[in-house]
Amino acid sequence: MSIIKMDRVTKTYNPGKPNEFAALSEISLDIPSGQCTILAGPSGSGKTTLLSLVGLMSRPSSGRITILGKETTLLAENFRTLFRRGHMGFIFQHFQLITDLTVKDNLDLVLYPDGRPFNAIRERRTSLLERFGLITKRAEKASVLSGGEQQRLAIARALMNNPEILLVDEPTAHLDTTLSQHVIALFEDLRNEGKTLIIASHDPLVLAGGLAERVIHLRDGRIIRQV
Amino acid sequence: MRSIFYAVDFALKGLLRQKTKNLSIVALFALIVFLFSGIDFMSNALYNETLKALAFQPSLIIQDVRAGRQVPISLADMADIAKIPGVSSVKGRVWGYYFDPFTGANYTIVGDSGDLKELWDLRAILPDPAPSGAEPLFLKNGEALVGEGVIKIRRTRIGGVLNFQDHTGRPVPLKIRGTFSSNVSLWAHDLIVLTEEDARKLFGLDPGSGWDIAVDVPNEFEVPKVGEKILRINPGARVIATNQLKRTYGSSYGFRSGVVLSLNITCLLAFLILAYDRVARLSQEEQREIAILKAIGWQTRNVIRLNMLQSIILSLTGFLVGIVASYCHVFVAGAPLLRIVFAGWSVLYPPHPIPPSFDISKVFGLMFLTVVPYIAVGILPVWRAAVRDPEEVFRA
Amino acid sequence: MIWNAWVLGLIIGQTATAAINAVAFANALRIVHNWDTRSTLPMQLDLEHRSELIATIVSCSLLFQVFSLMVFEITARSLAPFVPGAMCTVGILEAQPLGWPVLFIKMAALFLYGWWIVLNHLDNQVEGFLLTILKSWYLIALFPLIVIDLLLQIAFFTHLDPAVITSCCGVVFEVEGEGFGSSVASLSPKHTMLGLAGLLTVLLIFPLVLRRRSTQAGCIAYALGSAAGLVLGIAGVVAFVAPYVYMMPALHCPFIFLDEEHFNYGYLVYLPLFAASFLGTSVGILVAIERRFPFLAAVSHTIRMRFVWTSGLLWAAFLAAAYGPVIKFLIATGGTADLFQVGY
Amino acid sequence: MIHAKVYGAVLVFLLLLLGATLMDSRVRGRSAARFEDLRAVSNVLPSADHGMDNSARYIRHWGLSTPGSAFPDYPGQPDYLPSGMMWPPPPFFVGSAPQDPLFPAAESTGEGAKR
Repeated sequence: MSIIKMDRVTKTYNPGKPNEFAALSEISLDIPSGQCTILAGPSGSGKTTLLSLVGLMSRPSSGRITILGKETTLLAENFRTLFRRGHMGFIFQHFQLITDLTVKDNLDLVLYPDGRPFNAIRERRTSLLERFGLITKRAEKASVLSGGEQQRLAIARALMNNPEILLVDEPTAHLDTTLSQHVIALFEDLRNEGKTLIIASHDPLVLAGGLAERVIHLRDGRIIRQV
Repeated sequence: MRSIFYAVDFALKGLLRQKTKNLSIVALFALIVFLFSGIDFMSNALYNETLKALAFQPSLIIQDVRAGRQVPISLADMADIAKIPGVSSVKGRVWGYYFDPFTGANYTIVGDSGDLKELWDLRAILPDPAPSGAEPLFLKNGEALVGEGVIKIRRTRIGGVLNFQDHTGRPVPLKIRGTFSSNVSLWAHDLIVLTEEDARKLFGLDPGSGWDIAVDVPNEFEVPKVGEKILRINPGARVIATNQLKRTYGSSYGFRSGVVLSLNITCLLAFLILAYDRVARLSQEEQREIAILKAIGWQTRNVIRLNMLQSIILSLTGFLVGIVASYCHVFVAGAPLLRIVFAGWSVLYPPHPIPPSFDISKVFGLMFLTVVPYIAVGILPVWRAAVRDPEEVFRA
Repeated sequence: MIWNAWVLGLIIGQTATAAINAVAFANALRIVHNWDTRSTLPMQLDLEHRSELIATIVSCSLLFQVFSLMVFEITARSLAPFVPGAMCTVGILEAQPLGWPVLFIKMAALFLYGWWIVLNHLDNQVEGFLLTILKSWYLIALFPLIVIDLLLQIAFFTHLDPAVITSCCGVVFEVEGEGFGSSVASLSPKHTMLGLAGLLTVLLIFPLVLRRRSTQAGCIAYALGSAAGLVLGIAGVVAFVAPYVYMMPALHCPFIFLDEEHFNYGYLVYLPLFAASFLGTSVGILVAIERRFPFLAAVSHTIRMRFVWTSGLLWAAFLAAAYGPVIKFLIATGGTADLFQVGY
Repeated sequence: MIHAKVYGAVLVFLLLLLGATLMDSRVRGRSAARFEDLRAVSNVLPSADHGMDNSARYIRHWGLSTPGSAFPDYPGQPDYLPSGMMWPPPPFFVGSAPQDPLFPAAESTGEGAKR
């Protein structure tokens, strides 16, 4: 069953201006539920743009994107945000943690706009912190964490809203081999739990592992190969 | 509801991260409110005091004027004035000021030989045993009732003697018969009441004239008509209606506070520019944080609300601090910083701070003047920061 | 011209409101010009963002307008001593032909902003921008009102002449006198009391009925009832609430009891009255929208039922506030005396 | 949540202070002088002298002691020195009541003569 369906999606930045730039062109994709898909390709090939389109962070210039059976192309921004909050977790390339805040605040933030009871937020947060081994660091600022810890925190944050789809951008870019392997193992666990993962990476370590069911190679905004 | 609570919490966390900057904004805001409210408090309280002091004044005061200067008025017309319909009482008043060269103070001297029973009840201490009710309470020649301020500045006591000089230099000794209770010291601080005869002697005033004539007209609507008739009797006189005094005082205070406030508008504008700056030029870091919030599922609305909340928290805190401080300054400490604008200069000031005049409607008005522009100025930049696409920010 | 701190504050605050509304106005124009929900151009996204800005501005404006109305009343009251004949707010409003219009424009603006926010709330619940164009046109129509409010207000204060003798509440709301105010004040207190109580009872029972069987017609009836409630409520304030608060049968002024002297009791009466009638009439607006956009019916229904409930509670609060002084008087006199009986 | 609670406490404290000032103004504003006392004093108390142009004018009472309050030459002149203000008072100030005759004596006598 396909969870994400892209139909001839094009993304052009600054259309009609001299610096017009097509980041993606005519992408058609079908991503099945419960699988791990890796977007591979050199930097500038459109991986991140594709992720942000899937993650509803930006809007395609043409084409259609259907996620979980919902046509999202023309959705208003606040409904896209709502949808993202309900169904997707995003792990950014540079972790994008709010470094001035403590670990637990970084996690709580995700659930604030929902206005859930605070106990529910705390339970969810504690279970995630325990799972990722950050429970002892919960009161420390995110800025003092090591790279591996920051990555785990970013993953925990993406899981706060219990999403069906996890979008991951270059998860191992800032980690050494041991840590990378550890993170890859975490992703495997998540996939085995039934989450749909889409990972953008050109790290051979990620590509080589048995993590991915499917690898999509991108170059210059086009799909050149699917494995 | 709960999400607003979370938003408040997060807004506070955000503000606390830049303690110095935000605390100084609160302080500045408090200062602005302090300036604005202080002036309003002061002018209003003074105006209310004026109204109180004028409440029992006669409806009309008649003065005689020659060459634009006030001169003693002849009391001969009093009988004619009393005959005007609507006039309940006419009184020629002998009173004036006495400059005391030893202390540099001016006293208000009132000559009154009437029944001072009511006034007598205000006495603080009397050397004589309290007079029995049957006995009329006239002041005798050579005796005086004086305000507390006079006693203090002359370093004397009840039963002591004040030595004054009349206009030819002859001494006029006055024995202090009693003083006024401190209840009325706001009004009677500098007052000296003596017999009319003594007062005439002190001022060198003929028996047939006084300094002004007080006319009581019980019905307020008859006052202009009576005034007109008085002018027919004595065309050269100056007739002053108390009602008009009240209005003039009112616009005088209003005008004064208006002038000072207009000068303060500059402060307000400068402050608003600062406030605009706070939200308009967000640092790279702050923009990234907003982008993160949006990326993890905050709607634009939530982000705008967060920023507005921060503005509201800053301005409300500053507002409350400022208004309370201003109240303490004006009504508890006696407005040492504003006195110069509103009050005159005199050696003999009443000791008490001004009785407060302050109510909840003032709070609303001041909020409209300060909080509303502050929030309004932030809307546009806040929105601009909140609608940026997270992707775009991350890429930058 | 009269110049004091209040006038200055009012003009500054109102100018700030008008300025941000000008921004909203410009953006609304841009939206109605270029709006195209099928477009994927960046411009459309930009317009969506701008509609968010307008929503923020209008929400703030509503808040400011509430302040503005209160401060206008306070300002007028504070100026009363300087205009001969004026004893309270009424005297100042009477002193200038612009006085009452400014007050009414301010009140109208309050309701119009409120309804806009209701529309926006509804629009935000449903995907597809059904109401965006409507909201923009609404705002474009609203903007001149705000500017007129500001200009009239400035004109009012600059042309207020302290030398002109005006008439005050004693004359304007004189029983058996001339003019509109007098005719309201001359309403029989007893009949007004009964009429208002009757209407309020209906408005209180309505939510219970509507909860069982909510129909669009029922909601429109409720909205009309609420509008009537506002009119009759104000008439009631003039006819009997005010005299009972002052304990003076001849004093019908609907402003003096906003003073500190009467413990600001007026706010207790007016706030629930305005809030209740606003929510009540909003129900009617929601029904009108439902008819035009059937797609919104489901969401609109939940919203309007909530409004009906809240408004019912507010009507109850108004009932308590309006009849409290009457009941207090009756208890104090043992129910025998009549305040309006001559000779009491 | 601790921040919101602490700030809530601060806000409540400030509001209490504000409430205290309101209470204080009610209590002190009303009890400054008893009504009867004031009337007794006012019976002999003259209002500020409208003709004097030295500092004695200012000692009557704070309320009456503003430089603009007493009338040097006519009621309502904002300052007794024409150069004492930074700019001239607005026209209403001079124009409203003060400079015109307080009561239109000349006109009414004229009317009387015609009759």
